[in-house]
Amino acid sequence: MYSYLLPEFIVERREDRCIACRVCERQCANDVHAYDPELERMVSRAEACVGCQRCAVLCPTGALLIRPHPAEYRPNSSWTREKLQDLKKQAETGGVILTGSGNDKPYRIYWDHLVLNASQVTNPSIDPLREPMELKTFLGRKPDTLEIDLDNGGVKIESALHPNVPVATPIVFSAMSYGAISYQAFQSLARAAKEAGTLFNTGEGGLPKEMRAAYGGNAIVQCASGRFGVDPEYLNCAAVIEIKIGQGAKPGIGGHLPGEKVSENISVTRMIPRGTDALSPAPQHDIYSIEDLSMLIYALKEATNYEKPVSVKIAAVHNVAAIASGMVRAGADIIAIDGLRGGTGAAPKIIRDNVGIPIELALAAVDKRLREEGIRNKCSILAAGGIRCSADVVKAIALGADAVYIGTAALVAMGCTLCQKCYTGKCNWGICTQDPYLAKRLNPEIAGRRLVNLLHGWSHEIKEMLGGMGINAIESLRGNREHLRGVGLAEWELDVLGVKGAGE
Amino acid sequence: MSRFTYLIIGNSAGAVGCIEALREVDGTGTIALISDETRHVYSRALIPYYLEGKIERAGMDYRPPDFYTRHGVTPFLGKEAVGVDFDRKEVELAGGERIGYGKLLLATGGRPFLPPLPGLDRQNVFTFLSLDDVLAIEKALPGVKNAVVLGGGVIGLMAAEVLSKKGLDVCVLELAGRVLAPVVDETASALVEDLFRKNGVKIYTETTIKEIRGAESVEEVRLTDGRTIPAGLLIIAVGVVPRVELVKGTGIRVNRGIVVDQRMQTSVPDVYACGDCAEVYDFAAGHHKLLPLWPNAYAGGRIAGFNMAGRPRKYEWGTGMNATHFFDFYIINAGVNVTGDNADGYEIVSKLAEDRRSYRKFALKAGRIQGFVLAGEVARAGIFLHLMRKAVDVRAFQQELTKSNFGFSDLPDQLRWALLKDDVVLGVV
Amino acid sequence: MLVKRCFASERRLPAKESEACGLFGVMDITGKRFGGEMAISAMKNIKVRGNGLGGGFAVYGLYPEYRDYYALHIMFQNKMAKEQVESYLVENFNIVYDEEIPTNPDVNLFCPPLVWRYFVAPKKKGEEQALSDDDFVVSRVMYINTSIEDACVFSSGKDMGVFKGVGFPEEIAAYFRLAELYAGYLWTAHSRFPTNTPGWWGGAHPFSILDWTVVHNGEISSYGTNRRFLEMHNYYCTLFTDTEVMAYAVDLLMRRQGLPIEVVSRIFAPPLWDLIEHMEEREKKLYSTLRMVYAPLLINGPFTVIVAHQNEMFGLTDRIRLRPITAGAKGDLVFLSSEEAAIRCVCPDLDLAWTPRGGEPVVVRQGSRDHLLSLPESV
Amino acid sequence: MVLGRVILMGRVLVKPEVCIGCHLCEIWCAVAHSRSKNIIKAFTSEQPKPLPRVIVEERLPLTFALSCRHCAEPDCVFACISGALYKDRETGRVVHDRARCVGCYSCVMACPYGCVLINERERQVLKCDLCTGLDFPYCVSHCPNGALVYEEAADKHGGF
Amino acid sequence: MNNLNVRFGLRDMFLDGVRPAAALIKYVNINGQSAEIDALDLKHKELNDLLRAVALQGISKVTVKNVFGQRYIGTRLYLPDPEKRLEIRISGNPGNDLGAFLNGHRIIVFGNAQDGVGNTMDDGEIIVHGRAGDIAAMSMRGGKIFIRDNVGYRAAIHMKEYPGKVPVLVIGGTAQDFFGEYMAGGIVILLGLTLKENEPHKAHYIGTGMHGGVIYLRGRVEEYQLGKEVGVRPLDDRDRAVVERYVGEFCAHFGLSAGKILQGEFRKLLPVSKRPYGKIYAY
Repeated sequence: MYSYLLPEFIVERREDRCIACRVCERQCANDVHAYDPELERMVSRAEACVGCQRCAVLCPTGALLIRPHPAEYRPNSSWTREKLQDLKKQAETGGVILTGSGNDKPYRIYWDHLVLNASQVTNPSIDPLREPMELKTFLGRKPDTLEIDLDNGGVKIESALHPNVPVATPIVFSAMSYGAISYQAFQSLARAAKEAGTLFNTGEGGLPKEMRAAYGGNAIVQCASGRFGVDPEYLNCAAVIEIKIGQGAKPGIGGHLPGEKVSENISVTRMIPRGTDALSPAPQHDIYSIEDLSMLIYALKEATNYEKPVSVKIAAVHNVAAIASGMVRAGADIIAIDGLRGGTGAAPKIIRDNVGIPIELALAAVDKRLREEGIRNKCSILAAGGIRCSADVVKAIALGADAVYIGTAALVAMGCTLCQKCYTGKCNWGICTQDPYLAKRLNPEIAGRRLVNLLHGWSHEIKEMLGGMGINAIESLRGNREHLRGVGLAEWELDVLGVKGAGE
Repeated sequence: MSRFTYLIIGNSAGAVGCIEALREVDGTGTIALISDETRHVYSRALIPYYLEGKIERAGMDYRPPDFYTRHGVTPFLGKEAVGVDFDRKEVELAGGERIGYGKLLLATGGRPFLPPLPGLDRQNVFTFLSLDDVLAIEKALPGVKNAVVLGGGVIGLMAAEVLSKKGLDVCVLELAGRVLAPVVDETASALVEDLFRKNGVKIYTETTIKEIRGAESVEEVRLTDGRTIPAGLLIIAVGVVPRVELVKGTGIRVNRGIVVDQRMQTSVPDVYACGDCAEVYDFAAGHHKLLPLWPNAYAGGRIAGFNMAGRPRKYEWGTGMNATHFFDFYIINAGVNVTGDNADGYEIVSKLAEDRRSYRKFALKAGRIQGFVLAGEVARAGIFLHLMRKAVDVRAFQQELTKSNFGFSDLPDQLRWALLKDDVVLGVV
Repeated sequence: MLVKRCFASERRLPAKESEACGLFGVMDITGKRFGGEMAISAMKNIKVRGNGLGGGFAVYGLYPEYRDYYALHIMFQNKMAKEQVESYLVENFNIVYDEEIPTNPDVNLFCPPLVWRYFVAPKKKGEEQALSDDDFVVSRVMYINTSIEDACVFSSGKDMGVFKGVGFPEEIAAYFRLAELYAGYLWTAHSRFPTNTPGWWGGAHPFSILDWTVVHNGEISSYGTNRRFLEMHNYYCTLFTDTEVMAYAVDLLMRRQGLPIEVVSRIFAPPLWDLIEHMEEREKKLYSTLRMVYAPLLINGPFTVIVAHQNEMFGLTDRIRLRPITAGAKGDLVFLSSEEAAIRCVCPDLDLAWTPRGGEPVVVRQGSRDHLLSLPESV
Repeated sequence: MVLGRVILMGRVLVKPEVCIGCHLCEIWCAVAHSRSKNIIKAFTSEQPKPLPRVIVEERLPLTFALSCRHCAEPDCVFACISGALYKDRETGRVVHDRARCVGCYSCVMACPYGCVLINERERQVLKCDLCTGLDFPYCVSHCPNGALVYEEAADKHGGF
Repeated sequence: MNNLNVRFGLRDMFLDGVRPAAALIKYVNINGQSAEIDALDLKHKELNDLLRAVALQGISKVTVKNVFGQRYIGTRLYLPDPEKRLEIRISGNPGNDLGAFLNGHRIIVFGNAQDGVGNTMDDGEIIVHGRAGDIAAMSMRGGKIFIRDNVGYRAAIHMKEYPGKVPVLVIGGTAQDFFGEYMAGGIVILLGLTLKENEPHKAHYIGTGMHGGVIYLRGRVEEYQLGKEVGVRPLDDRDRAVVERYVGEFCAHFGLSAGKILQGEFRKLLPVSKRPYGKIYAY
């Protein structure tokens, strides 16, 4: 505990409702609540509270109210409370301030400045409840043209096709590794992806052996800088292989999974010694340049007999369009771009909050560049980082994405409240922890169902929106800026997005 | 002469266990029951509670009033069986009436042992086993100020507690060096003796009655140690002997009790026995012996019932077991009772927590619990009986056994889930 | 400065190109001239290091008959540009000879421009008399490249020339008929893997200024710092590539300031402070001072560069060797390449093959065996 | 005449891998067996305080709730000296009739699962009645993590 | 000048012009259980297509000659039968990522290897009769690599181990900077046989960020050449046994005698912590 900090949250307990059942005490990994046998009532240590709301949600009598602590320093627009608190923490420890989840700073969210179109009079909207509405999407490289043999009375495709992977809905679970998240959370994602006919991403934590047969077909397996858990079987059991170069929450830096989280199962799954820090280096040490990326892409294709699409994931950064073009030329079948608001289990706050660019701009720029260079169909684009609802999905697709990655949204579906304390390993919701006592709070059956529900709900909403535009197949929306208009955006922003202003 | 598929002599736990088992298997066979008491089936184990006033007379009934009719049983109450013709498969009642059977269960129970004491014929000298006993005691109580209980066993001490609560000055006499000697060890005995003393009951050990004195009614008893103690009431509770005279001298094998195999079958075909009159298999001891205890009687009757109905099952359930309480103090014990000398060399795990008046003791052999005593804190005692019955090797966690909140969580993972999983049995067998 | 001249704001500057590449260089230290087969085959061997969006060769000892004249290789997108350029040339130079550079029309390349070469001598007037010939030529080349639309001077040295274009290097070589027509004592070659620009002819490498040519691999993270420093010294970066910056930096330090490559390499790839700490006092002072004075020319990020000019070639990687280089020697031939295999495939029985330490230059000089100086720090 | 067969109607089983040790099953069990069925009243104003019939065993990180499994052949019933415990043949439940219980704890001695609990104040025992009279066992419907399941038939066997 | 810009599609430098395996038969010569491939002019994929084809045919020994830079040799040998083992003998100069993701085969190189030897190798053996380039044994987590001569930068970077798998890298010569960087496991032996008597190893930043595994280093090295996460210890008996075993194997591969090598002075480099960066954060 830090000495000079104001508590972040205040714990208010309605004594007339509290029955001292101690559920709050048991549910709090931060030891905020305790039963005082002398007073015969519950007492709280607010300074330890992270505001995860677990106690408030589980309190059977609704006796708890957790809210931001009202105590304030003297208001100062420059030296905000957050800046002061961080300063004090560093003064005390000399450390790098860690945080979890995505960037929470008020950068403009372009999704909220884009509006969608609907058919009126000149063409009909479609009712997705009655009429077919197709969301199926293929991820992978497409040839420019097909060579077709019309002999023998039938049509035979002569072209060798690149591997493609279909998803039933253009929403894919973003990379969250076993180790960063609990086995239960990891399994929930896998289950949900399988049930919903989409994909989940192993992140850089390997795919536990026992899950490979059942869930490999819905897995995007990552090959990242630490090469954790990468063996030929892992690569070959998957649907897609992803080279992770960067992550939106922390472009340009690696990751440290602290040794205490490296349990026996994680050790074997990641193929590292037990109890040892799992250090993901910032770069992949066999990729210091674009032609090295190409070398790894083809190494992975070689390792899987050219049967799997290879995705390359980067953080959205300044010259993202150029990089994306290079990636496609280097042989990437899918390029995944993770924007400024992408989440993470742990990142230096200074990185998370200051590095990278918003996904909306990055996506539009990449799509434009690839089209200009005539190579857009050589890859699929997965957009990630801050997709919060189905409208964001639709807008992303209209800006050129083939599909989106959702990470934070999936976590929230499982129970996450964005308390941003993932890095402490004490996730009270059992998501971002390896403590078995906490991890079992996440029941994969329940969480898996919630995720499937989320996908169903969003997919349905997407169909409604498509129907409104008079579109009955998602591919007709892809890159279709005609269905977007900007509101409240500057000229340059509209230019980057390639979108007209509303009314134009 | 009527003939029944199943005939039961006796009307207590064993009989009920048998009837209920028979009806789980055989819905049509006829059942009859013979009892020399005229009462609806009642629980002899409840007589202290009745005397204390904790339950009403109706509360003594072991099963609801419609028990016989619901189970299709023809009761012959107030009729004493006086003989059995195994060849003709008939039971003769006093008065000559004969009842035929297909299968016969002897559940005749036990009778109190009465030592040959001078003055036994005085009034207000009672045993403490039947409802008749307790009704008589109840009647006698108003005129009595003090009582002597001969026998410091479970029954004697329960009687003493009740009488003490009724305001009598009570004195317990025990021939052995301590009360409850056959049931628990010295430490537990001492806790109990202390408890009784604190509640104003005198306990004299290593002595017994030499003579019962009084004009018509008992007035005092003279002890072997020469003392004389006033006794307006004398309860004799020095044990129970099997009621086997019905078959003594017939072809049926009788030792101290009727000898049965693990299917509860006697040496005579189609004749079964259970309860206090039988010598049954003790899984803890590994041999047959008298286990005159309520749960054993019921379970024995039940196994007999299955076998009688043609569904072979073994009796592996029973061992010595007691759940007793005196004042606010509970004791549960089962299996062998290892006393201070530990002649058989058991490994002992025990803990006495005087502040909590709690004593736990486990006797192990080759890592298996052979017997245990929980005194004071008895919650979840059945888990230990379960571990005993399953012959679980407890060495891996034996130090945990003495925890007052011992539970399945203290077991190794695999064992825990095996125990919790495999047993949840499966309808009828 | 360029920024002022051509763009309203730095915001409007085009994005820098980022790229990566395969490199090869070979030199005969006796100055004996040889054909392009080795360079071409080596580039073909490391084809996967490029992506067909650019390839090129620089050849030294190319025009012995015109060795005293600046040989300008110029590409034109159209006739109008050519007319414009030629009238400018006539104004500023004496053109002793010019011709279209011969090409093989059977080689199918994408949108080849018209490529012409001019052998010229400066025609200095007035104040310009004070300028050196080299500086005069540089300024005229800069003018054409920044001010005349659709034209690009891509080679301007003496007795050397650059051939480059959009395609894989072996295609460029075939297009310009390098194997048939030319010989030189030093060949460098480049296979380009741009990440962001579609290939364009002028953007292919080698990059040259006068007789300095640079082939380069890697993306320089310090580009912005380096460029702004060079602009301060009146270099106009028009191509927005790392290579251009490297070339100007070499020109500034070596040609204009006269520093030897051994020092220049320590400016580009200085030792880490950690290691300077452990040096002897004199060295410590030298390296500390170099780092202090030339901090803006620290080339940060991954690079391998092969720089050539008359009678000299050197290879250098960044100080933590994020990009590969391998040197090889066989008799009088010295090779530098991104991959050993590229050398071996043209010279299987090397006497020596070695990899210098990061920041340690391999200097190949006519008439010397200076390249062996890098051996002790190599593996 | 009663039927021959014993029916196992149901019981509450636990999935220990998702039991989070919150003890809400105990809380709601107590509520289900309170007079008011109102959690706040039950704990703040009812006397005696309602008691749960399920217990949560803990040896962290392991936690699991246990309650009567309504055995087909219930040892507690065999041991009961008063007939207070019986197997209801229609529902399959092992029923405890408080009116007849004398508090001898023979059932405590006999229950292999330790699921007959002691009410010290009343000197009686307590056990799960599957929330007779309510819609559904409270412990199951209020378990926040699906760790308790009401298993209707004996052959499914998803938990412990 | 902008008009010189051209739009240009995508040319696949790896796959364009790759011939189907059936068309490559002339490059292979099968003789019973063994085969010979002439790799001259074969593209990366073509060579690997052939290697896979011969492995699937049941061949257990392949000699590949005239190798000039073909990459990924051995990578495509994750075979349906996981027990199947191939021995590949290479003469020439194999390209980058030799044996990347190698899955239990044996590769012997008669010549120098380039960068990325045994990259993320899972199992098997690579023996190089020559030197190797940068990042040898990067992220290797099983199997053994023996390099007769020197290695370049970042050898053994992020090598790791886990229960049941401990990779081994033995280098006969010396190494360049960042040797053993980020090591999380495995055994690395650096023999320094190419150094002159008393010449120290030149690598700096040895074992930076090391948090597992062990380096046995024969020869001199100054304290400042080591990363700050590294501790130096003398060898104990168990260490000696390990060193003897693998130096023995090394010598057997290259026809050297172990005795003299083992007489040299060895020291053991160990990580000082399994959690080198545990304390740099403010929680």
